[in-house]
Amino acid sequence: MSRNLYDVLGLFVSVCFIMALKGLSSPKSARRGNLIGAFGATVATVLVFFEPGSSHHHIALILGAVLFGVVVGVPAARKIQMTQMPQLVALFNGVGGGAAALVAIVEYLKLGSTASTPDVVATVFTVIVGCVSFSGSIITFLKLQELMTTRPVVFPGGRFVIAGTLVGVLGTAGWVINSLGTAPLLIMGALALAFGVLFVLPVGGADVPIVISLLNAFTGLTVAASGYVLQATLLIVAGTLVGASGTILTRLMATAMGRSLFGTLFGAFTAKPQAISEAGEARPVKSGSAEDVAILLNYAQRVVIVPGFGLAVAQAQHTVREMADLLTSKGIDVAYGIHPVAGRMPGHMNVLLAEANVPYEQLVEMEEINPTFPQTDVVLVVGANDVVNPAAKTTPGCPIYGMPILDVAQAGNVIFLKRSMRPGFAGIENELLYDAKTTLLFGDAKESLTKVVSALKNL
Amino acid sequence: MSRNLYDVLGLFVSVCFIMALKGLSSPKSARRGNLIGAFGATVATVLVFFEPGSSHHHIALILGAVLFGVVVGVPAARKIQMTQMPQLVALFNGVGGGAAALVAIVEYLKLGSTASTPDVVATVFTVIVGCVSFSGSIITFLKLQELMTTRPVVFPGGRFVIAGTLVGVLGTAGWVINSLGTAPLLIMGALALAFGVLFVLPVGGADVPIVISLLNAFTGLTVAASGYVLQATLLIVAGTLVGASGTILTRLMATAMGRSLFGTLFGAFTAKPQAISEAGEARPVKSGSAEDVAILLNYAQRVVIVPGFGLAVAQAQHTVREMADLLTSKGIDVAYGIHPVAGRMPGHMNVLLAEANVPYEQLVEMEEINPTFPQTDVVLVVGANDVVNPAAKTTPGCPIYGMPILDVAQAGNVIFLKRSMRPGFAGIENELLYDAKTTLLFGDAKESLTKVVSALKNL
Amino acid sequence: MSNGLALLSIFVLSVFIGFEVVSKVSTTLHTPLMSGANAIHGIILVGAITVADRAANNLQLILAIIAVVLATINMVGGFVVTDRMLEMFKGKPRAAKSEAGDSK
Amino acid sequence: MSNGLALLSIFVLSVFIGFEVVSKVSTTLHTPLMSGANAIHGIILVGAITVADRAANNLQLILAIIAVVLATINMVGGFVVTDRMLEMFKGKPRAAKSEAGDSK
Ligand SMILES: NC(=O)c1ccc[n+]([C@@H]2O[C@H](COP(=O)([O-])OP(=O)(O)OC[C@H]3O[C@@H](n4cnc5c(N)ncnc54)[C@H](OP(=O)(O)O)[C@@H]3O)[C@@H](O)[C@H]2O)c1
Ligand SMILES: NC(=O)c1ccc[n+]([C@@H]2O[C@H](COP(=O)([O-])OP(=O)(O)OC[C@H]3O[C@@H](n4cnc5c(N)ncnc54)[C@H](OP(=O)(O)O)[C@@H]3O)[C@@H](O)[C@H]2O)c1
Repeated sequence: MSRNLYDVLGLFVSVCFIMALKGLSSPKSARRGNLIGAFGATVATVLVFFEPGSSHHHIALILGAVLFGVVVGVPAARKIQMTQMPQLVALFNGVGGGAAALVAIVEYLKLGSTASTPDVVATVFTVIVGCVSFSGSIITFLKLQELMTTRPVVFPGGRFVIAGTLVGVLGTAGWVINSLGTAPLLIMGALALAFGVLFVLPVGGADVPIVISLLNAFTGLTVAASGYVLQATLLIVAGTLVGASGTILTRLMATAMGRSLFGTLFGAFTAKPQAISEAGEARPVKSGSAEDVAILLNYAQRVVIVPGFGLAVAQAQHTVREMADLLTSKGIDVAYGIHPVAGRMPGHMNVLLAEANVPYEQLVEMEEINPTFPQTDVVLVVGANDVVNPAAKTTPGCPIYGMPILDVAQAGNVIFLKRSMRPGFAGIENELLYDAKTTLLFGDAKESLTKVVSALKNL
Repeated sequence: MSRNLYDVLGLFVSVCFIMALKGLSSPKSARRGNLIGAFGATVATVLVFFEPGSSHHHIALILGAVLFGVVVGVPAARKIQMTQMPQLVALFNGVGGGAAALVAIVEYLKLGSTASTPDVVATVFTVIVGCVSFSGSIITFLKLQELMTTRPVVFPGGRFVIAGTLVGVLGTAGWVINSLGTAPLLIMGALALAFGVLFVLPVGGADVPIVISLLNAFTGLTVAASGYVLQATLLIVAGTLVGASGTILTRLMATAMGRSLFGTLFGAFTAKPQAISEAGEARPVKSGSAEDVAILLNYAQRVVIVPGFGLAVAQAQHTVREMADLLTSKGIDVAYGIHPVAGRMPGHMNVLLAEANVPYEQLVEMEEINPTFPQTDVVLVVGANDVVNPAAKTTPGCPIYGMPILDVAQAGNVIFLKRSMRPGFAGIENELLYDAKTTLLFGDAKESLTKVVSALKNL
Repeated sequence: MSNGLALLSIFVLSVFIGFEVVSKVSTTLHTPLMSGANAIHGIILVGAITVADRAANNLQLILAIIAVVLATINMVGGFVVTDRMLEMFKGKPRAAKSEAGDSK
Repeated sequence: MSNGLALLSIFVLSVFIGFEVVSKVSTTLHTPLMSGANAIHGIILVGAITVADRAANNLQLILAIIAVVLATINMVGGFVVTDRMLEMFKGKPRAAKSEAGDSK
């Protein structure tokens, strides 16, 4: 293949990626956008084997490696539960960062003494950021998968350790750039990996998606830097696109969760170990039976359902819809109040309820539903907790303080479907559970809802 | 100055232009955007004198020419009446196209036999499109300035002449590319100029702004092509930006006016000379005095003012606001119904009324105000005509057919302030003038309004 | 990377930026935007000056100098007229109390 | 045009495109967008393959091959998981009558 043709096809792939991001930004075209991106990536992958000047020495090995990657990646992506998608994205981001770091390491090993300074700097940059992205993503994965605590991990003097590590990374980077040795590179890589871990540890679980998005943008930048070293326009364009859009997206996500990006990231430097109340205090609560709940619902004029992470865990989306349909058929006005960060990823609830074909009009965003709570008779909170926790308004210093919440306390009655008195993701007590207007129906959300449905039918 | 520094500064100017367009796309930042663009352009102009390798042979002459351009351009831009801005923009666009064509001609004269084909093609492209943009813009200027008829100029067989000219342009272009002669170039240029004229002549006055926008995009593309020939990244970026955004803008404008872009452009190939009714038929109309109008207004609950081109001509924006304030102080609900293409440029009415500090809330866009006309007692049409002409709905084939209009006929009473029975810009009769619910108050809008105001005060 | 590819990439990317930046502009701003874009293509002035600087004979010089004049008019006039248009929008939003600048 | 300038220009223009394209995305699409962007940076696969092809010794080859595996997982898995997420949005708008796909 001629160099010109190869280059033009590379540009074509860049355009595919732009179209992909464009498509992904609008609900109508999102799926097509993703397919365009996949198509472009496929073209690029086939194309690279025809790059003018390739040696094809290791072609079998390379093809085998690609095949192996496909065999690992596709089933993982296919089999995963909806509720676990965010951690899978974190993992994929991590391996991408790892790959970029490895590519840069190999490039580094090849750099002779003739290498230009910008090339060396770009290589070193890629190694550092790729390592941070790799280890940081692994920690976010562990947090989301609840293989480790979702609470901020803060230890005394932690901020000094983090700052020290960062200084160490930058110092060794200078050394690496000057001496071009392998040993300094390894030390630098290890420090960068450590920094990735330390940087993510103090982030509270609720802020984890923001960090994933940020690390995603980081990985994009490493890819762009690799493109610079390898003189591959495609990598520059694709990596920069991801880096820039990822930065914006991170900011948008932080805004949607009512967090400041700065606070999220540098929380580590300011956060103090917090006294968070443990779950299950021995205080009286009002718990009810499925029949009690059915009666409350049956005589309501307007019911708002607030879904949360528990709905996803219980896979109760179909049952909740069945109940909503039943209520609607009785002439009751039903809506779903969707908090932007209910569940474990932004839009989680929309995705979940769409799966159950809940009518689009019934999904009402937080800003719009909040003013209607005073006119609402019953709010049914299905497996949600943090997103309705008044502590976000009342308790300065608690991990969710400042996050906008669904103001369900304004409604006539609040019913919680949950399994225990355990707190939600942020690990903080919810005073609303003890409120006089609250009724608790303990049990798995799907089972509880099934019982409520049959009770409703018997009324 | 080193080449690298020069190039980076050029890139900086490109970024300024991107920021300028971004800024111009949002009301809050529009003015700042324009200033950023002007700043970038100034930097670039100063910079080019320091381009590495310039000979500076003709520096005095060049500086003199720039100075002369400033002396001509700035006062023209400063002194012009608001109502004449669109034609000034057309004129500026034309001279820009002319400049691009001249630059390309000089480049062409320098092309040796060693010139690469892409260079020659780009040069020839620039000459053609620059010439079309130049002559086309001059015709739009003449139309808008009403130095020639605003109606479509269509003559029998016109479409064949146009198509023939286009074929001629393309044919000579091939000749020019092959032979690199000066004579063929001149012939080609002349044909391109003729094509520009012929292409704009059949466009109806109402569609002229769309054509200006299109020619603007054309000029952008010629600048990009010049950038390619001159190897100047800045020109490529700036020209392409204008070309691309101009294309989108043209489409947006066409949509806002309810026209199809294709129809506007190729109308020439389908339009037949139309029998357009001449103004001033001898049919009875109901004309009233300023006192009659004041009484109608005084006893209304809700009044909608529909401003049009006549308001701008009469410079009656301050008087209309005075009247509106008076009505508001009497407890009457007053709003302005803003048609997107009222006046002679999109947004003309917003600009004009903003000048008189009309409260922003009172300006209501067409889509929002239309449903309120049935509840409106009096509509006061101040120097508007086409934008309220029901022929747009009822008379297929008339020049404005299909354009969305302000549906003032739904209101209780309609008052027209105009000077005569002459039709509006599109040159078509307005049946509404003869309607039973219509009252006409003849005279210059400002004088009429002044009389109405004093009549209102005396009531 | 070949020079041609670089120019082509820059062109393609600029097309996307041009499309994106403008695609959501409101009707009110159509004319100022057109006028501002019009001023921006006055940057052909840079090309005209370059060509004038390199003019090999009087014919070339004369044509180039005319181009410089025209381009300057386009650029300078364009920015000034755009600014005048936009000036009128100023002070319109709620922030501006109605007393401010009531007099002409 | 110098190579460095070309790369820099391409970088700068891409930054603007990245910013513009994403700036108005709705909350609902945040995760799929993140996931899709994540898949796109899997294109480092191209770099990994190039580096593997040029590997000068076994160490380099092994590292590059690991990079190929990781990058493939990132890219392929990323697109598949994004598609799965988006699949669930499908059929939601009014067009979809409620009978379609009620059963799981
Ligand atoms: N959306 C995102 O982007 C995102 C990402 C990461 C983190 N977060 C954070 O996650 C939280 C989301 O709030 P949320 O209110 O949706 O969830 P949450 O606060 O984590 O609460 C989930 C609730 O569901 C209950 N639950 C779990 N499994 C259940 C089952 N099978 N049946 C019934 N109930 C069950 C749990 O109580 P029991 O254990 O007592 O049943 C818990 O109270 C926020 O803190 C948010 O910041 C959000
Ligand atoms: N906005 C744009 O972008 C744009 C650009 C170009 C063309 N156009 C076209 O322009 C038209 C705009 O519609 P329009 O309703 O605003 O204007 P119009 O249809 O041109 O009508 C203007 C009216 O104002 C009257 N008039 C003129 N001077 C006056 C004065 N001093 N005092 C009182 N009345 C005066 C005229 O009648 P008398 O002569 O009897 O007084 C005429 O009926 C549309 O056809 C549109 O497509 C729009």
